[in-house]
Parts: sequence; structure tokens; C-alpha cells
Amino acid sequence: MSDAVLETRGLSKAFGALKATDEVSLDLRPGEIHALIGPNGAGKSTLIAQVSGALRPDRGSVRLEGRDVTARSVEARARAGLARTFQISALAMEDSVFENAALGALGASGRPWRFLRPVARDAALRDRAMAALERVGLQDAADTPVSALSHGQRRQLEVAVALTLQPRAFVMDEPMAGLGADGSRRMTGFLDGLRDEAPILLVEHDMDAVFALADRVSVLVSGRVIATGTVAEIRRDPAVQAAYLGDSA
Amino acid sequence: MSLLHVSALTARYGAAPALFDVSLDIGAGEVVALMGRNGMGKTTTVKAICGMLPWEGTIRFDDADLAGWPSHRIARAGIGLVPEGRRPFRDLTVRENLIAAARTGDWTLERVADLFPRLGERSGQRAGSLSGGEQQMLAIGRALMTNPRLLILDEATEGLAPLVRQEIWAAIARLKRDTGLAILVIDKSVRELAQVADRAVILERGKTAWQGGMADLTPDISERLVGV
Amino acid sequence: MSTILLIEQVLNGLQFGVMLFLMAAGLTLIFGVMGLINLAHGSLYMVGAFAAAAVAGVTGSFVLALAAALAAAALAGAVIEIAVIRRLYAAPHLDQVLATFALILIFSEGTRWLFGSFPLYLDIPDALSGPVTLPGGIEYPRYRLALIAIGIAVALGLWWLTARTRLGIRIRAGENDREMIAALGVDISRLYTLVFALGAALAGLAGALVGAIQSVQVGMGEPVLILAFVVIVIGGIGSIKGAFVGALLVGLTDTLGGLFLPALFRLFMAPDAATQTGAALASMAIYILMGLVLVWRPAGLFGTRAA
Amino acid sequence: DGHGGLKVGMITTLSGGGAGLGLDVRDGFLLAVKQAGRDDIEVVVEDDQRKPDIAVQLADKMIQSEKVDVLTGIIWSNLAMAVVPSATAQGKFYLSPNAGPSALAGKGCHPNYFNVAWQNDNLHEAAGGYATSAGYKNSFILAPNYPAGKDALTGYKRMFGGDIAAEIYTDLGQTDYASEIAQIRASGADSVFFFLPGGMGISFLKQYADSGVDIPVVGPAFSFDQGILKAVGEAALGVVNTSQWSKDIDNAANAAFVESFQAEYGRLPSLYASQGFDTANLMISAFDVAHPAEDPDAFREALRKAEFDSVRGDFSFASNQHPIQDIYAREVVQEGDVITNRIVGVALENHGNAYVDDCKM
Amino acid sequence: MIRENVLNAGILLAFAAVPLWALWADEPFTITLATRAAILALAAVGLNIALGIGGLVSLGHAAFFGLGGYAMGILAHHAQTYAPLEIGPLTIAGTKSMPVIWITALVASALVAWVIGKLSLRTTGVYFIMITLAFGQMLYYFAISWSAYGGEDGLSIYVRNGFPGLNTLVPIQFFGLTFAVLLAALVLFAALRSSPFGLALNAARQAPARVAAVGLDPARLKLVAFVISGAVTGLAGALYADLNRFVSPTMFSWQLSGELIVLIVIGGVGRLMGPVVGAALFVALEHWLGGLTEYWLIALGGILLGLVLFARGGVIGLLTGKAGPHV
Ligand SMILES: Nc1ncnc2c1ncn2[C@@H]1O[C@H](COP(=O)(O)OP(=O)(O)OP(=O)(O)O)[C@@H](O)[C@H]1O
Ligand SMILES: Nc1ncnc2c1ncn2[C@@H]1O[C@H](COP(=O)(O)OP(=O)(O)OP(=O)(O)O)[C@@H](O)[C@H]1O
Ligand SMILES: [Mg+2]
Ligand SMILES: [Mg+2]
Repeated sequence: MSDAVLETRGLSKAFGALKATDEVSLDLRPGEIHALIGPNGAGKSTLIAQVSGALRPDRGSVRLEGRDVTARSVEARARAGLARTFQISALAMEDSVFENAALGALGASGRPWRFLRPVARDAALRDRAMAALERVGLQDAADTPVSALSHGQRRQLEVAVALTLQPRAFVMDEPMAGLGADGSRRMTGFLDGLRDEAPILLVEHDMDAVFALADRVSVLVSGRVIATGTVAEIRRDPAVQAAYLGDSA
Repeated sequence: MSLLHVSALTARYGAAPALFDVSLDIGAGEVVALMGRNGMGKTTTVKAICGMLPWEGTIRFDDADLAGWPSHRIARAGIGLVPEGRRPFRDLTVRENLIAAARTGDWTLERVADLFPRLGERSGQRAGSLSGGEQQMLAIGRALMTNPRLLILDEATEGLAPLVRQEIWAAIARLKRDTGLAILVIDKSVRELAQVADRAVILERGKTAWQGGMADLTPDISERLVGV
Repeated sequence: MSTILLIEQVLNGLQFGVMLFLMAAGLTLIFGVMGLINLAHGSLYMVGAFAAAAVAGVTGSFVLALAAALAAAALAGAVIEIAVIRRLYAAPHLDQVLATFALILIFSEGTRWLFGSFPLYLDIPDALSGPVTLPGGIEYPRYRLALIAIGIAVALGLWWLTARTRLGIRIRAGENDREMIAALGVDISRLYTLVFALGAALAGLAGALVGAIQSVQVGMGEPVLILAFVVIVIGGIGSIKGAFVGALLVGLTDTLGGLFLPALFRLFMAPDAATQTGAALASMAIYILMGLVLVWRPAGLFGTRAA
Repeated sequence: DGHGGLKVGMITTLSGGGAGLGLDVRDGFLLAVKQAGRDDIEVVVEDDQRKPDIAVQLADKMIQSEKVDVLTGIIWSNLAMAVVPSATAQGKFYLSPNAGPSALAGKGCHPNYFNVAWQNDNLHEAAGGYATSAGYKNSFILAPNYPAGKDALTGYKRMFGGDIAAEIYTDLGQTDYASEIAQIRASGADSVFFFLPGGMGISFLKQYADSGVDIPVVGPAFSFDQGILKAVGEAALGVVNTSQWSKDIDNAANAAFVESFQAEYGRLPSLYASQGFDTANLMISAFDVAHPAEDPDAFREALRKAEFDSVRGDFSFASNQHPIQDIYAREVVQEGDVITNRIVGVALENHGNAYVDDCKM
Repeated sequence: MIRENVLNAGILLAFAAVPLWALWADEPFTITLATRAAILALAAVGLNIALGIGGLVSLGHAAFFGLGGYAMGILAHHAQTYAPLEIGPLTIAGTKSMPVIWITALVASALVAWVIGKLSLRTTGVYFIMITLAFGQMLYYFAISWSAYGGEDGLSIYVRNGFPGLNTLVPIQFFGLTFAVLLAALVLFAALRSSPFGLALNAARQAPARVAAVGLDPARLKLVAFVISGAVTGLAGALYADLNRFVSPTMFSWQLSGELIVLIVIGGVGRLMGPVVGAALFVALEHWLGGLTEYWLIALGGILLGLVLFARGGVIGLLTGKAGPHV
């Protein structure tokens, strides 16, 4: 299992008496989409927060490409190649679509301490940002302020910013949330192609998407992983059906 | 005789128009699905009805013209809203969330707790620390505490686990069956909408593109206007 | 230093703190509920004091003076809210800062225009004047004891109002999501006017109570305003409990700092220099306290969110 | 503009909290000019808002644009320190109707700078002198922690023969004195000297009266001026304060001043009004001799002679151009409904100031 | 509605034209007023870097203004008294040279800004406003009781400091100098805003979590902005002290910090020319209204209120019809 790009070992985090994540060990292998599903409040977002560095675990570790990054900050992990998207879009709302993408490119370049030359004249930044926008189909909206984007477009931009980082691994918290049926379909198609670039740890409640995309699925219930397996295995698992899927299995 | 009548509704955000010509009707006790792709104006329509946005055209509720009414007056007239994005009062406890909205009527803390036992269990917890599904239940419970005659659910199942979704749909079905509450429901899942709704209204770029009985919603209309 | 002096100073610190609380409570309520940084809060304090002085001057009754202070400040608050603040809820914070700054100018100079540049007379009622002897032989002004009692009563009342009544719950709900509470049938404009008037009335009450032992003059509100801000920030913005604890902390720090710091420096400095250095440090003490609290807890002692 | 007329620039505080003093100085000054009937004297008045930087810029304006010959009006020492040195360095005359910081009396004295009110220490020294003569042996003294406060305590100690029980610096602008009063109570002093100008003094006196501490209090006149006594009320009764002026000083000039001021403005004149009035009269007496721009030396010489009817009675200048004058002890008394001051004696006779020797002029 | 660039150029031209007119009309005080406006604008441009781009509402920027002022006051005082400044074993001669004073002011305020920023940036929102106020007040009270340099009375410098090649005592020359510094600061502001750093800082104001998620440290971005901002305001303080030939603790007062914010809001937050318009308007109003009535502050209050209520985005927002960033 040492070829895992991203790996958690025994991650535990408690809020008071509540164990939000409890000894969670997962891994993300090259080229795969690993879906993390589970009931509301199971601890998925809490896990993502620990993986991305926004939350310190009480116990356990996170490894990225074999290196222990548990003690590193969000920024350091991002620089080490971890890109995340947010469950609720976190974008600079007053800025244009291009500027948000350029921010990602700037982060990837690792050189924000340039005070005098305008971004617009920095070809490297511009190309990288535009390339990412083109891939999600937002190139025509580059000059639109984010506040004027529709919900679906904002989700696309979230992904585009992650793309500019050219990361080693993606962590996505509900990228389909709020997308309509055709939006979800398009996003599903897009993520499908993305896995060759870098593996994706995907938190999602949209079972159509999960079943279509995931190479493996882990099920988190009350902070614990109760099952990991292929889509077929998970759909058959009675414990998962009882805890999560109900009759949508 | 419809409970809510909307016609020729237009609305804008600043200078950008979002609704051009929306009309819809909801009769007493009726469940109507409001459908359409992303960004077609469903939420905007709801906001207009609830007085959260300036609008032009006609909106009548129970024969009263809602033009110029502030949103609290509309709510008191009997429209309960479960907003997009849940919007619980994060620093209040579950119980306080419900009390904040309460007005006298059939719906009480106990009855909401019967509908959503989970809320009863968590009554002392800060709403901000609830999970998404719990927050969604709270938002519905909170709207019911206003004892509305029309309940509006905007994406009430977004971000919820399948099992919880089923719970919410079951609750909606129960509301329909037991209380005769009129419901306007917006959701992504056409399949589930079809099970509870009597009629559907479909928006396309800020206009009502289709309305009719749920049974009349043929797959090609649905494919063309909703993408499913 | 004798124990008696120490106890007396602690009482003084408490009393000062309790008065600060009256100011801070209104400020924190208004900030918490409306997200409004109300620089004009000090002006309402001044309005209360001037109203009290004017009415006491005519009627000679302190009770009527207090009633007038409450009424005038509440009225001024309601007028400000309806005429100005209401139009600014959607505006950026800084616009509110500028608007309330403009209100300070208008109120201060308007008061000077009405009442002249000289301080006004407002005195302690006879029933509360003079010292009482407390157990242990401590002589302490009766009026200051009354202030402590009033402050604590108001604190309890406010806590009950916000935590236990439906009005309080709705006020706090409004802090979280104004649009949503309106969409649930609460008349948010009226609620806000009410909260603003309530906060203003508290400031006016403080102004009148304090005016009886201090100088009733134009500009009296500004130093207190800064202290009240210090208090609510230490306590955690929006929290009544925080305002109370913060006020007591600031009151005690200020009073005891002024007492002990010079004494402390006298241990290892020439008396002259010690007095001055000590006094200098004492005047910085509450700001140092605030700095320390915020470095340690960036959202104040009882703050739940970063405002 | 071809001289002849005299142009006076008055920079004083007319808005905000400290406006009362500036208004009185202005009114006293303008009254004297009016009474002199001189329409060749023009007074330009500007509001410094009690901000030193504004005062400096106004002085620039007076000098550069208005081309005034004489400057006056500043109330506060820190503003005077900001304005006076550069004004006199530019050859203008400055006549101070109030602020008299020690720096301008000693090393920083200047031939073109005259103080018509006092050297800042004067009233404090007088308080010390009075306390000694009243037989006090042990004083508790307090003042705000700023230069004028330190000067005040120094001035008191200079003339006070007894011991100092404790010396306390309060915050500038402090409004609550409970802590200080408690310390006074515990100190065992037989007298209290305080210098707390403006609202600070009002607060202190009210709180002191209510505390039940009955150690006698002495202070400079600032906290006992007519306008302030109205706000303090009975709490001030019996307190002895020192002043170079009082409305009951018995001379013709003063009686006429008090009456005409009341007639003109409908209120009793204050100490500050008397100083503004004297300043103007001194200036006019010198202008009768020479125009400051045409013959500055003669004008200066005439100022030094101080040949005008001061409302305080005898008035002359020490060599550093600060007053030599009697300073009275006054007691706060009730006359009918009005609480006011009554002279109870002379605290210091023909008193100059301690900085004469530092002034090399 | 006017294009912002055209408007900006017009504002600068007008700003430079007023003192030239005053020179021609022999109104030297108007030049002094314009100089005052230019220096206040410079201080506000400094604050605008932190506030307008970074969203850091500092109510303690008077700290830097005062530090710059005292850098000038102390150095010139020692030069004037021929008594070198002794700090421990170090002996530093005072100076009357503006460039040296400027560098001292820049370095001193940058260092202090770094310390204040480091501690204050742990907080956000109103807490940040108040903690910066607290630091400002600490310095204010310190300056008041620092009797070595005049305490409350401040320090007077008899002759304005010198700048190579200029006679700074001539009002128009001193104006020219301050105007040049202001222009340089405006260029810096414009460059910062469109630079990669500005992009990241601007995003750190709106969505700090996003900035961190792309690998940039929002706290460090803000700290650097705060330091640059403090340094520029410090430089303005040194110039202001030179304008008045005087420093006093009022330069540290919270009212001054508030005034700097007010200037920016009047002109337009985050706008290149916001501080310039705000300062010019404020100084002009102060001067003009003050001449009309004793109660001119009421009128000023009314005008400010009118601006807030009817001109979203300040004067520039009003003229260009765009509201500008939300802070
Ligand atoms: N800061 C916190 N303090 C207390 N409890 C918390 C906090 N954050 C999360 N929780 C609790 O931890 C549990 C896990 O929350 P989390 O947000 O990780 O769930 P989730 O699996 O992402 O749910 P959803 O699918 O609804 O987003 C929930 O019960 C939640 O109430
Ligand atoms: N606050 C806003 N400011 C400007 N435009 C907005 C705003 N909110 C929505 N819009 C625009 O108005 C249009 C209608 O949006 P609305 O939210 O009503 O759509 P919707 O049908 O509810 O979509 P979804 O399914 O994504 O919730 C969209 O084009 C959107 O971009
Ligand atoms: Mg989640
Ligand atoms: Mg919607």
C-alpha cells in the first residue's frame, strides 16, 4: 500500500463527547476515484478538514506521497500537492472568474511576493489560469465577477481553481451539491476524465454520480469506516443499506 | 380558486433581470413542484413570493394582493419558507430556533419533535454544529412552527444522504396526507417529485415554460426543460 | 496598604465596571443584533445626562430626571435608527462607521448649541448622598452602592431578556440571519428599532447615573465609548455575559492598576519617577489587558464567532 | 496694505469640549476693543478645535495670508508650545491671554512673547502659599499626568512649607476619582491640593463632597470659575481657591468691566474673560504708542511698561515678560441662590515667577 | 458617469493646480492647506493598502503617523539642541535632513507595524479594529507621559528640515515635495493592487480559506500589507510633523486614526484616488465651514451623513457609478 498518494492512519477527532472521526484509515491510490459516503453528520467534512489541514486531529496521521504532513498547515499541504474544493463555494466574490483562477496559478507558482508587475502581464499565470478555465468551460466568462455566476458555474470554478494547482491529489467535498441533473451529468463526465491526472477523494451524496464514478467506496458512519469496497460490494452490503442507502441501493 | 396566484412576475438583481414572466397557481391542499435547470429562477421566484426581493407583476395569496408587503407580513399571512441553503440560526439551540419562529396554531414543539424525532433528541444543541441533514429537518420544523397554510421547500434535500432524503420525502408525504397543507416544492430529483406533487411548473430562463398535471409531464418535456 | 483601602478600591472597581457595563451592554446588543458599529453610542450617553440635568434643574426630582434620561435617549435612539441606521444595514461596515461618526459631530455640537459650552448641574438625590458605614468600618458612598445594585439588576434583567424570552431569542436569531427571521414572520424593522432604543436607553441611563457624580458636559461620551468598546471586545462581541465580565475586568484593572502600579514601581525607582511611570503604565493598563486577551483569545472571552 | 490699522489674529478654542474658555477669552477681548472705540483694530478669530496641528496651521494662515501684526488667544499650553516659538521667530508679537507654560517663561522666553494672564505655576504657588499661611502641615496633592499637571504640583510644593502626604498623577481626562478619594481618606493628610481643569475638577469635587471625607481642599481657580461653579453646585462650598482675578476685586476698572460684560453678553464674566479683556487693553495701550510692524521696538517697550488699567489692580511685567501681580485666596460661598467666590485674603503679594533667572533676554 | 482613469487624472491635475493658482494669487495659506491635504492623503493612501485591498480596518494607524512624526521630532530636536541621542552604548547625532528622517520614519513604523500586525492579525473584524486601537492608545499614553520629549506638550522644531536642492521653507517647494511623495505612493498603490501580491491579498480579504487552499498563507500576506501600509503612513507622519514644525501625542490619537478611515470612506474605499479626494474634500470643508459658523461641525456631520446615505462607494463611487469593494 506504499504506493498510495494520500493516506490517513487512525485519524481521530472529538468534539466534546462526540467522536466526529474515530480511527479513520483510508488511502487514495494513483488514478482512482475513491468515494467517501455516509449519513449526514457521519464526519466526512470533519475528515476532509483534517486531511486538508484546516483541523488538527487529536490522534493519527496524514501522509501525502509517503511524507507525513500531519503537522503541516493548509498552505504547506497545498504546496505539497493537495487540492481541495469546498462544500460551500469559497471564492473571491468581488473578483472576476479569471482572477480567481489566477489566484490558483499564483499559489501553484509559489511566488506571491511580487509587488510591482501587474498580473495581467504575467504570461505564465495567465496561461495557466485560462487553461484551467477552458477545461471546465468557463473561458467565456473569464471577466465576469463571481458574484454574477450561477450556482453551477461557481461549482465549475471551484474545480478550475483546483486544476490550476496541478495537484498530486484532489479532495472534493460534494462537488455536485446544488447542481441540476444535467449539471451533475456534466460534472460526472468531467471528473471521470480527471482521475488520470490525479486521484480524487470524493465526498458526495449524489449516488448516481458515486456509482458511476467510484473505483472504490468507503462508508463512514458515526466517525468510523464500516466498509470499503467496489461499488458493487458496497451496494450489496446490508450494513451500508441500513445505515445509508436505504432503498436507493 | 387558488390559494397562491402568481402572474406576469418579473424581478431583477440590481440591473440584471432574473425573472421575466413567471406565472403559477397553487390551490389549497395542493402540492406543486417548481422545476427547471440551474439558474432558471426558481429560488428567485420563491424570494419574490416571500417578499425578500422587489418584484413587479401580480402575486395574490388568499386573495390578498402582496404588492409592497414586507416579508414578515407575508409570513404572518401564512407562507412558511424552508430556504435554499437551510439557513438555521447558527448560534441558537435547536429549541430556540423553533421558538423564534413559533406562532400559535397546531404546530408546536412537541409535534415537530414527533415529525422529526432527531430534533427532539438534539433540542439543546447549537444549530451551527448540527449535521446537514439535521439542519434541513430543523429548517422544515422551523417553517412549520409558523403554522403556515402554504409551505415552500427550496431544495430541501440538497446535500442529504439517501436515507435522510427518504425520511424527508416521507415527511412531506405525511404532511400532504395528514394536514392538507399546500406545498410548493423545488427539488432536483424528478422521480421523488413525481411521487408527491399533484402538478408541476417548469421555469426556463425566468419564464414559465410549462405547467400542468404531474401525469402530463412527458419524458420529452422533462428532458427538454429539466434535463432528465 | 490597609485591607480597608483595598476593599474600598475593589468596590470602586466594581462600581466603575458596572457603569461601563450599562454602556457596553447597549453597544454589544446593537452590534450583536444589527452588526452595527455604533460610534454614536457615546452621544446617547450624553443625551441621557443632559436630559436628566435639564429635568432635574426644572423639577428638582432625581427620579423624574432618570425617567427623562431613559425616555430622551430611547427616543433619540429610535429616531437615529429610523432616519439613518435603517438605510445602512446593507451597506459596508465602514459606511456605518462614517455615518455614526457624523452623528457624533451633530449630537455633540447640537447639544452645545442647545445648552451652551459650560457643564450642567446634576447632583445626587438627598436620599442617596453621603457615605454609609459598611461592616468592617469601611465608609463608602451610598450612591455608589446604589449604582452597583442598579447595574447588577440591569445585568440580570438583560440576561433574562435575551436568554429566556421569546423577544430575546428573536433578537439573537436576527443576529444570525436577519432576512430569514423576517421571512419567518418577525417584523425585523420594529425589532431593530426596539433593540436600538433599548441600547440607547441603557446608555442614557448610564449617562444620567454617572452625570450625578461627574461632569455633565459636551463630549462626555467619547472616552466612555472607547472604554465600552474595550469592554465588549474583551468579553466577546454580542455576548451580554461577556460584556458584564469584561466590564468588571476593565473596572478592576483600571482602579487597581492606578493604585498598585505606582506603588510597585516605588519598590525599585525614585518616588517621583515611580509615580509618573506607574501612572503612565496605569493609563495603558486596560489596553494592555485588551491586547493580552485578544492575543490569547482572538474572539474575546465569551465570543462565539469572529465578528 | 500700508500700515496704520492694527490686525490681530486670535486663535482660540471655539468648538468641542473646551470651547467655554475660548469663548470667554474672545468675548472679553472683543469687548475691550469695542470699548476702546478703535475702528483701526481688526480682529480675525479662528477656531483651533483644541488641536495643536490645527493651531499651527492657523498661525501660518494668520501670518502668511492675513498678515496680522499680533497673535493671541490660545488657551492650552500644548497648543501655545506648538504656535508661539515659530510665531515669535517670524517676528510677530504673541500676547498670551491664558496659557503660560514654563518653557516659554524660562529658556524659551522671547522679546516678542508676553503673557498677560500668569505663568502657569502662579496659582498653584499661591495655593501653596495659602496652605502654609492657613497652617496646614501635611498635604495630599494630585494632578493629571501631563506637563501642566507636573508643573502644578511643583508649583504648590515650591511655596508649601509642610509635608507631602502623597503625590498622585491621574489620567488626563479621568472622570472617576473614587480611587484617589479613598487614598485621600486613608492618607492622614490635613489638606488636599488638586489641579484638575475642566470637567475633571467638577467630577472630583462632586465625588469628594459625597464621599464624606472632610479634609479641607485648596486649588487653583480653574475649577471654581463661575461657569463651573454652576455645574458643581453646593459640593464646592467652602473650598478655598487662588486667583489673580475675582469679580469682587475692588477697583473702578473691574467694576466697569463686570458690569459692561454682563450688559453686553448677559452672563457674568469669568476669569478667562478678564484675561482676554486685559490682554486687549494692554495691546491697545501699546498700539497708542507705536504700530508693531512699523516700530516693533517701541511697541515692545510700551508693552513692557504695561500702562493700562488692569481689572486685577496693580499689574506689571517681570523681566521675562510674565505678570507680577497679587494672587488672592477666594472662598466659595452662597450668595442668595448663586454660588460664587468671595475674596478672603491675598495669598501671594506682587508675585512674579520662578523662571525669571532662566530667561536670558 | 465618468471613467475612473479619466477622473483620476483630473483629480491629480486639480490637486496640483490649486497651489499653483494660490502662488499666482499670493494666497500662501492655500498652499499650506493643499500641503496638509496632500500629507493626509498620503497617510490615507498608506491605510488604504491595508484597508482597501486587504480589508484590514485598522483603527490604530495613528500609531504609525505618530511614530513618523516623532522620528522627525526626536532627530530634529537633537540636531537643534546639539545633544546627540544616546541609546545605551549607541550615540546617534540628530539630523535636519529630510531623507534621513524619512528613512528612519519608514523603518521605525515598518518595524512597529510588524509587531502590531503579528499580534493583531490573530483576530479579525471588529476585534481587529479594537486591538489596533489598543496599540494606538498604548503609544498615545506612552507619548503623553514621555517627558523627555515634551510629553503632552510635544516638541517644537524651529526651522523646517531640509531637502537637498530645495528650500523647504518656501511653501510651494514644500508642497511640491509632498506632492511628489504622494504621487510615488499612488504609483505604489496602483502597482500593488494589480500585482500578484495584490491579487492574493485581495482574495485573502474575501476568501481566506481559498487562499490557504491554493498554498498561500493569508496571514503572511496581510502582515506584509500591514507593514507596507504602516510604513507609508509613518512617512506621512514625518512630513506632517515637518509641515507643522511640531509633533505632539495628538498625532497618536484615536481620533486621528478615525479621521484617516473617514477620509478613505469619503473618497471611496479601495479606490486609487479615494484618499486624495477624501483628504482634499475634508480639508476644504474644514476650512470653509469653519469660517462660516462656530457650529460648523454640525454642518460637517450633515454633509458626511449625506455622503454615506446617498453616495455609495464614496465620492469616486458616486462619480463613476460603481460601488467598489465591500469592507
Ligand atoms: N465545531 C464543531 N463542534 C461540535 N460539533 C461539531 C463541530 N463540527 C462538526 N461537529 C459535529 O460533528 C459531526 C460530524 O460533522 P461533519 O460536518 O463532519 O458531518 P458530514 O459527514 O460532513 O455531514 P454532511 O453530510 O451533513 O455534510 C456532526 O454531528 C456535527 O454536528
Ligand atoms: N444575488 C444575486 N445577484 C445577482 N444575480 C443573481 C443572484 N442570485 C441569483 N442570481 C441570478 O439569477 C438567476 C436565477 O437564479 P436562481 O437562484 O433563482 O436560480 P435557481 O433556479 O434557483 O437555480 P438553482 O437550481 O441553481 O438553485 C441566475 O442566473 C443567477 O445567476
Ligand atoms: Mg459535510
Ligand atoms: Mg435555487
